[in-house]
Parts: sequence; structure tokens; C-alpha cells
Amino acid sequence: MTAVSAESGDRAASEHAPGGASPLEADAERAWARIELSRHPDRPYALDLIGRCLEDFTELHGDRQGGDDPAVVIGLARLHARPVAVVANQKGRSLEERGRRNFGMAHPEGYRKAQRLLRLAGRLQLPVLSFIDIPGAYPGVAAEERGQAWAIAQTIEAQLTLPTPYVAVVIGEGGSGGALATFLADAVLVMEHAFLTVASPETAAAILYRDAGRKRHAAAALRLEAQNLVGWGIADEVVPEPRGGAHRDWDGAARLLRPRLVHHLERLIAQGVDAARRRERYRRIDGLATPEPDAGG
Amino acid sequence: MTAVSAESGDRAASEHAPGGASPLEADAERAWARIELSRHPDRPYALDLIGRCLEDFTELHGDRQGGDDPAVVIGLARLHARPVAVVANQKGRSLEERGRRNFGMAHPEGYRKAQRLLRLAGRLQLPVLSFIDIPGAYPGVAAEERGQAWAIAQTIEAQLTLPTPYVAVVIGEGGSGGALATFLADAVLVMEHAFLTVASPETAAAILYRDAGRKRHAAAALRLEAQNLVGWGIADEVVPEPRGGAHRDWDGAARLLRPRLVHHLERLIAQGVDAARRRERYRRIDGLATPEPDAGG
Amino acid sequence: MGPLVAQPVEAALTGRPHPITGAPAAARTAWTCPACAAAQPLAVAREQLFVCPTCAHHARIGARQRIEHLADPDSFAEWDADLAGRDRLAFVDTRPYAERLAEAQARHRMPDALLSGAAAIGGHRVGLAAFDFSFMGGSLSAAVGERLARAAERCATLRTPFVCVTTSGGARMQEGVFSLLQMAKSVAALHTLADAHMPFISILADPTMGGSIASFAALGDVIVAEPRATIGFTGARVIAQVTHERLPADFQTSEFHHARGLIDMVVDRRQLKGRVIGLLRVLAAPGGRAGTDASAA
Amino acid sequence: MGPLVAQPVEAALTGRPHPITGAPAAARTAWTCPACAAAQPLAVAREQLFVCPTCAHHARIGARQRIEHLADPDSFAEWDADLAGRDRLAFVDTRPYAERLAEAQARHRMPDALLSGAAAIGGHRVGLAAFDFSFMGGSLSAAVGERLARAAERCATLRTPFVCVTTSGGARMQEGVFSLLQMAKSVAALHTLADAHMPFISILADPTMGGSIASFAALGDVIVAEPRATIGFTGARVIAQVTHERLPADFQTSEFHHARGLIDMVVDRRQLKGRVIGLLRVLAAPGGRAGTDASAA
Ligand SMILES: [Zn+2]
Ligand SMILES: [Zn+2]
Repeated sequence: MTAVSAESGDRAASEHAPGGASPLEADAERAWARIELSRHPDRPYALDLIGRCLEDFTELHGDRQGGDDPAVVIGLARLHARPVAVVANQKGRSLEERGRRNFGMAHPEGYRKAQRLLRLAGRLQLPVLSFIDIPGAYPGVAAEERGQAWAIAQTIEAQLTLPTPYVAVVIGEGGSGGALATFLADAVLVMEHAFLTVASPETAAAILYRDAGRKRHAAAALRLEAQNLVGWGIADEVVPEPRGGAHRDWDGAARLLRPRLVHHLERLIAQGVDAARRRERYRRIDGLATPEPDAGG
Repeated sequence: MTAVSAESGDRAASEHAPGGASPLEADAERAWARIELSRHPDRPYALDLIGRCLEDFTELHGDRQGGDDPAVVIGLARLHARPVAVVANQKGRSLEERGRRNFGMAHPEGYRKAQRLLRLAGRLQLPVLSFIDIPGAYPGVAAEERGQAWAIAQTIEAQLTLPTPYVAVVIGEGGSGGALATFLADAVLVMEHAFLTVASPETAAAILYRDAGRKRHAAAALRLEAQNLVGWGIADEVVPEPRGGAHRDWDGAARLLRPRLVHHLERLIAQGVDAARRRERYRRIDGLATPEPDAGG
Repeated sequence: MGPLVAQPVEAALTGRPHPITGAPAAARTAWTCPACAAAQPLAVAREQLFVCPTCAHHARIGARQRIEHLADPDSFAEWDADLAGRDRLAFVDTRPYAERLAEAQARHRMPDALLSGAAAIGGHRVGLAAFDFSFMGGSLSAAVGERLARAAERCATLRTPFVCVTTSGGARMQEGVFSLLQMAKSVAALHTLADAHMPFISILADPTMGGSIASFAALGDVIVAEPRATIGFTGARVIAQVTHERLPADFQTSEFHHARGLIDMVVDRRQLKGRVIGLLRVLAAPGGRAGTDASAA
Repeated sequence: MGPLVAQPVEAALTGRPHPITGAPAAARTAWTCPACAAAQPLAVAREQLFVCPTCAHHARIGARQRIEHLADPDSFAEWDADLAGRDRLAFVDTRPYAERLAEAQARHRMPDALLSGAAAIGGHRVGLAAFDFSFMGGSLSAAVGERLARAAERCATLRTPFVCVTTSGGARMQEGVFSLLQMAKSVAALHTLADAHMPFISILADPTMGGSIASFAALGDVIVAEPRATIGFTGARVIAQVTHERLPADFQTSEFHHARGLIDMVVDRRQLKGRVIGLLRVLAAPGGRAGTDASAA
């Protein structure tokens, strides 16, 4: 992984510098190369990694309210003999599957399916593993009609009240509120070429530059490198991928991922977890100039 | 209220007795007269009684998941200065309103709306008042498609985990699982001409006699008198109605009902309530020949 | 609450006279599929668990057969063998209920429509309950509700999963509101199981209707259904009569509910035991939840 | 996450230069409705709370105006007046974010897009927060999230309800994942309020989009919206571009979400304070919850 230094140089000043090889352009190209890796058509998707990292996986279905969103997969499995509840964003590989799974973009039923899994885990005292790989929340009329925003908000709340240990790993794209819906774990891992972003680079470019074509610049400006999430205290660890990227060697990617899942799960179980501590973690997210130690009135 | 003695006489033997005035026929007619009172088109509906018994009622809307069922009304109000959360089955009076409110028969969204009210009450520590007046769960394709049975089951569960005091009153029809969805309170009142039944008399007759026309006999056989519910330990109290029935005097009906609501609510608040005690109440429902004191293994 | 009229159980136990025809067991050496009329030697049919080898129709089987199929050999130890029901309402329709009940008890050598007990499934200790549809339509009497509740509570005490196979027309009309209240009783008892963090695996067989699916049966942590089982709150005939709606082709089948996120998996009876063992391998894994017990807040 | 580009606030505060035209305040003696172009004397428009008397269009108003309208005179005491944001990513798009932010702070004399403080509404003590859409589109920066979180927590400590008026384009792109994580931070803080059983009244004004509606704003115990406000996760323009779907006429309006059970009530701004007082009369009733506190299990 090549770290991109965002502090170095005045990028705005160099933006319109003559010649194509300005530092900004180089930054943008490097940032975009990473995005393309995370979206590589041969990249292992959630079920590919679940099958390689977990045992006895049994898929469950549905939100118990009238919907079963194929873009979200839930189930029961074992990790290193330990029973776990699993929730994952699932992209499709074939044309048919991509359509059926809506390119991994959940509908409201998908978020409610995740909530159902979290409730199940709480009731049966099972730790939760989450695999995140979602381009973003789905931009569609039906999703809005059925309360997509409310469903995401309720899923955020459900994560912050889950009573059991919770490990999340971003395995590809971590797009916006859709990713956050299954991200708020006690331990957050990010695969080397995966990212978390407030909006897809295309959307960000449309907003920031009023030009979706400037997605490369948006990607650079948003500093989407996995390592930054660790530096900022948002993720716990970057999980390395096989040389060149996980798409080159699924088994190898799983061999690198599995021990880190085991490590964090066992660590959390040993230290004990409660939802209040998880809420405190997300309450304390940095980002302020002058963080005041006392938030009391 | 005229009590009907079900133990007296062998009704089956007299069923085919010559002459229309057999004891069974008389039972059936009396039973049916009560059903008709509970369904009287001028009977006060939930909002009529809420407006007369409670202060500062503010209606809330929706299940927060994409539906707002007009057959179920929820809101906030005060009873005798005490804040309460309210859930009610609401029938319509005009032709338009009857259609809009689906004759008081909830769809799955209605049960989920009730669940939302129960969650709200738990979060804000508000006691709950429930007004029951539902012919039965809705027999429709869409209700089945959206998981009517699951919605009822989940609402039963929600009632049995509500952490605050809970008073229910059957004000008219209490039909089947639809009624049970908002019935499982710490104190259950039944208005004099109201009833609770496992199935509407028409449905019961269709099943028992394979003849829906024998609804009168079914009504008698099911022993739907409000007083029986008290005798059986299912309800706590029958609330008298104005002479001839509540439809003759809504204000009078409310004047009789309100103090009983206040009494039970204050009683429950004073004695303290918890969901485990409520579950115990419904766990111990009688109906067995030889109730064994010890259910342990 | 759905039909409760007993329908012929298509695959009766051997060794007893045929429940419908009264023909002695010895006379029945062949089994004819009620769906496609293909005939099989009885021994073959039994080996195939009364799933038609020609058309895969899943015939109804009795509670004892069900237990024989799911439980490891000689592992079943019945609970509450003498817990019988009572004619609480002195109910008479076309016949006195007391007579009907006595007759069913004698014919089936069961105290009521549910058998329960301790068992092992694939070596995992569980509580196992099974409905018998041939016993008054598997309807939910007070005795059935009590047996169900005790079974769930025993599982909580013994810290074993609870597996229940439901085939039930819904409420038992002849027990009136006592039947209705079993919905609450069963859910209250299931809460004890949830409090112990023990899983409830709910298996739905043809048919599961009315009060049964609208209470305990819909609250499985995992819900499994046999193929093409009829499942729903209101029977299709009633819906068609009342609403004149056209019913979808697969209306109220297992597959219909699976597609709508209400059922986790549809499993062929011949694979059922294996799938249950797969679930138990995760849910009853030794040291699984024990590990997370340390995490209690 | 929805557009964040600042749009002109249609009704600016008086006493300061017009934020768009820069014209001195004295020059603006009339107010022209942006929907129907009807002109009113500024004094009349202000008295009408910038709701057009001709077409009832609800113009956007600033945070200070909002607080002036809702809070009892002289009751507002601001919290965290010096809690400002920071350019955590050294972000540059077409301009450096640090410049944009400094400019907005200077122009609006606000540290960021949210004001919060203690207030009284109809005599009821509350925490009151209001977004300002003219400040970078009311977007959810780390400073806004922190102010929101602190306000909710102070309400929990002070045991007062929390009232928040949201008008927000969603995430602030320039703060990247720090903005995204404010969704989690705000929900975590709201949980503190729920733990204290204190109500959160969420008021949605035009527009409430993206990360704001998909977190805190959707989790009000009661959700109130102004008429015809645009509310949704993804902006309509993006949906139309991506899916080529035809959008319903009232798509993403308050009324659209109200009909779908996602918003409790749509209230004209001129009645808003009265309705909030009505809710507080129940939710902040003295001795209300105090009475049920005795019921803790
Ligand atoms: Zn066949
Ligand atoms: Zn106008």
C-alpha cells in the first residue's frame, strides 16, 4: 500500500498547473487505482470469504416482516469452533445475480434483515461478524417509499444496542450510510484495498465539482486509503491482501483475513463487551479542532 | 346484564326439540342480542371514548417502516393528569370512513403501528391504555402476503415485554388474534356489552356447524358474556354501560368507564409492574382439568 | 382462527387400525400418494418418510412418526404424558366436545394433539415437540398450550434448544377464549427460553394456520418449513369468500412465505433431520455461548 | 448522501446584509414569495413566519429565527457557542474547505450549521437545537454532530425533552468519513436521552436529506414535519439520473412520508409552536413519569 500524503503541498494551487503530471493528478490516479481494485470484478465477495473463513455456514432468510433482500446475506456459522451470527452485503457476479442482488445495494428490507440478525444474535448471545461491500444506499423510488432513511437509522440504533461482541470487516466498497448500517462494531477491520467513504467518488465529484467525471480527484481529496481509518481511530486494523490484490488469490485473501477475525473475536470475548462501551466509541469519534474533555452542561 | 347459565340443561339434547322456544334457542337469541349491541352502529368507538375519557390527546401516525394503518389509532394523552400512551382499534362510522378504516380490521402495518407505540411507551416510561374493538384479523390476500400472522405474534411478544403499566379495555368486539394483539395487559376491563372471542360467531358457526347461519348458536356455545371473562380469570372487571347500552349515551358510557381506567392505572402504578409478572399472568391461564402446580421437569 | 376440522392424516401410523377407514393395519401393504395417486409399497413409503418418490408431495404424518424421524433412536422420553384437556365450557355443537375429545384420545392414544419430550438429534440434546394433525386438526387446546409451554420452560431449565414441528389448523373452537389465550401462554413461555438464550427452531408442516402461526410458530429463532405446506392466518377459502379476491397460484405455501422473508428455509423432509443437525451444530455448540457469557455487561 | 451545496436561504435575518445580494438590510422592506411571487411587507412576512399568506409556501428560515419562533421570549441560553469545526482532511475541491468554512462562520456569525441551547417552550424547559441551511447547506460536520450529541446528553442530564429542528442537505463532503460517522455519534448520544426516558421531538423542515434523515432525525419519539418539505435519503435528481424512474408527484414531500407511516404529523409553521406545546404538555407533565418510576422491575 502506498500512502498518499494529503498534507504535503498545496493541491489547490497545483490543480491548474500546466502539464498532466502535477502532484494532484498523480494523487488522483493513485487514489482511483485503489478504488478500481476494491471494485474489481474478480474480487472475492462476502460469500466467497465466508465460505473460506467460516465453518458450517447456514444462510437464514428474511426480515420476518414481508421482505427478503438478496443484497444482504445473513446466517449462522462457526469461526474457529465459536458460533457466530453473520451479516454481509453481497454483490452478484453473473449478470443475473448482479441484478437479483441489486449490485449489492440494500433496499429497506435489507437493513431490516440485518436488524433481525442483530436481534437474533442478542437473543441467543451470539457474537456478530459483519462483511461490508456496498457501493452505497440504493437511489430508487421504492427504497424511498419504504423508508430507506428510517431503516438505516434504525439499523444504526440496533448496532449500538447489540449486547454481544461485534466484529466488522470492510472487504470492498464501504459506501455511505448503507455501509454504516453494518459497520459500527467493537472491532473494525478494513482490507487493504477496501475503503469507507461518505459518498461514492462519483457522487462526491458531482457535489463538489458539479462534475461526476472528476471522481478521481474526489477519491484523492476524500483520502480513502484504508490505513487512514486506522490513523483516525475509526478502524482497528488494515488486513493485508495477497500481492496485487485479493482478486488474484481468494484463498490467500481468506488465509490473511481469518486469523484476524479470530484474533479480534477472541479478544473481545475475553475482555467482555457491552453496548454502552460501543456507544462510547462512536460518541468519541474525532474530527474537531478543540475537543473539549467535558461535554457536560 | 343477564347471565346465561351454560351448565344448566343438556343443550345438545334440546337442540332439535320441537317448537322454537327451546332453552337452546332462547340462549342463542340472548347471546345474539348481546353481539348486536356490541356491533350497534351507534356504539361509541375508540376515538369517541378517548375524547371523553382522556385529555390532551395527540394522535401519532405510522409504524415507522412504511405504513400507517387507519384501523389502528395511536397517540399520547393524559388520564387524570397522568401521561399515557394510547393504542386503539378504530372503526369508521360513515361509509367512507368504514372503508378507509377497513371496518376496524388491522392490516400487518396496524400491528406494527401498535408495536411502535409499545416501544415508544417503554422508552419514555409511559403507561399504556388499549381500547379494543376489532371484528377479527383481516381476511385478505395482502394481509397474508405482508405477514399478518407474524405481525400478530410479534405484537403479542411486544406486549409481554412492555416494561410499563398496561390497562386494556374491550369496548366492543374482541375478535380473535386481532384482539389479542392489544389485549395482554396487566389489568383487563370489558364493557358490559363487549366480548372477547376465539373467532367471530359467523366464523365459528361455519367451522362448528359448517353453516355460518348458525351464528346465534355459536355465540351461545362460546359463552361470550363479558362476566365470564372475569369468572375465568381472564379479565379483571366488567364496566357497566348506560341502561340499554353504550350507544344510547356516549357521555354516560365514558363517565362509567373513566374512573375504572383511573382506578386500575393508579393501582398498577402504586403496586409496581414488570413484564415478568405480566408474562406469568398469561402463562397461568386456566383451562385444564388437572392444573399441576409444578411445571418443572 | 382458521379451520380446525380434522382432516384425514394421509399417512397413518402402522400397527393401529386406519383412523379413517378402520381397516386393520395388516391390510395396508401399499401407500397411494394423495397428490398424484402413484402407489408405493408401504415399506418404501415409510422409508421415504411419506414423501412421494414420484411427485415429491409431502404427506401428513403423525406426531409419533415425526418424532421417530427426527429423534435419534431410543432417545425420546415423553413429558407430561398424562396432561389431558378438559371441556371447560361444557361445549356442545353438533356433538358434545367431551365426547369428541374422549374419542380422539382413545383413537390416537394421545392425551391431546401435541407430544413433547426430551430427545437427542444427531447427538445434540433438545426438547422436541410435535403436533398431530389427525387429533382434532392439531388444534390449540389448553392442554396443547400447556404442554407446549412446559416443554419450552423445561428446555430453558435444562439449557437445551427447543425444536417444535407444528401442523395445526389453529384454535380449538370448542375451548373458546381458553384456546385463544394459549397464543399468549405459548409466547410467554417462549420468553423464558429466550431469557436463557436457548434457541427455538420452529418447523412448519402442512398445514400451519390461525392462532398457531400467529403466536409461537412464527417466533422461531429459525423457521423451517416443509415444501408446499399451507401456512397462513386465514384460510384461503374464507379469504376468497369474504373478499372475492383472486388468490395467487402459490398463495400461502411455504415457498410464498419464504419469498417474503417470513420463513428461513424450505427443506425437503428427507433432508430435514440433516438440516436441523446443521443448525444445532452451531446453535448448540459446546463452549459457544459460554464464551460470550463472560461479556455480560 | 444528498446534496450539500448551500442554497440561498429565502428569508434572511434582518439587521444584517442580505446573504446573497449583499444589499443592506434597510433596503429590504418587502418579501417576495419564492413559490408564487406574491409580495408582502417584510413586517407582515416576519409575523407570518415567512409562510406565504397567498400560497402557504413555507420559506426556509435561519436557525436564529427558528429559535426565536419556538422558544419563549428571552428563554434561550446557547450551548457550546465556541465549539467550532476543523478542516480535518486538509480538504480542497474547487476551493480549500478551510476558506469556505471561515467565510461561512464570518457571514453567519455562527461556528457551524447548528445552534443549540437551553430554552423554554410554552413554559416547559427543553433543550432546543436548530439547523441553519444557509450555513453550508446545514450539512453534518463533526462540529454539528458534536453540538447535537452534547445537546442530547445535556437534556438527559437536565432531564428535559430535546427538540431539534433539522434542515440539512446531509453529510458534509469536505469532512469525509468524519462527517459520515456523525450519524453514529448522534444516535449514540440520543441513546443517552432514551436511557433517561426523556423524549426527543424531531422537527423536519425543508430540506432534510441524506445522513441527517438516516440517523438522528428519523429517530424522534415524535416526528413532526413542515408542509411540503423535501425529505429523503437520495436526492430526486440523482434517483432520476441513475434509475430513469418516473418520480411520483409528491415524491419525498412531508405528506408522502406521512402517508407512509414515517412521520407523525405535518404541521403548518404557524401552528407549530402550539403543537409542540401540546406534545410537551403530555411528555413533560410533572409527576408523569415520576409516577411510573416506582414501577421499575
Ligand atoms: Zn405423488
Ligand atoms: Zn406564495
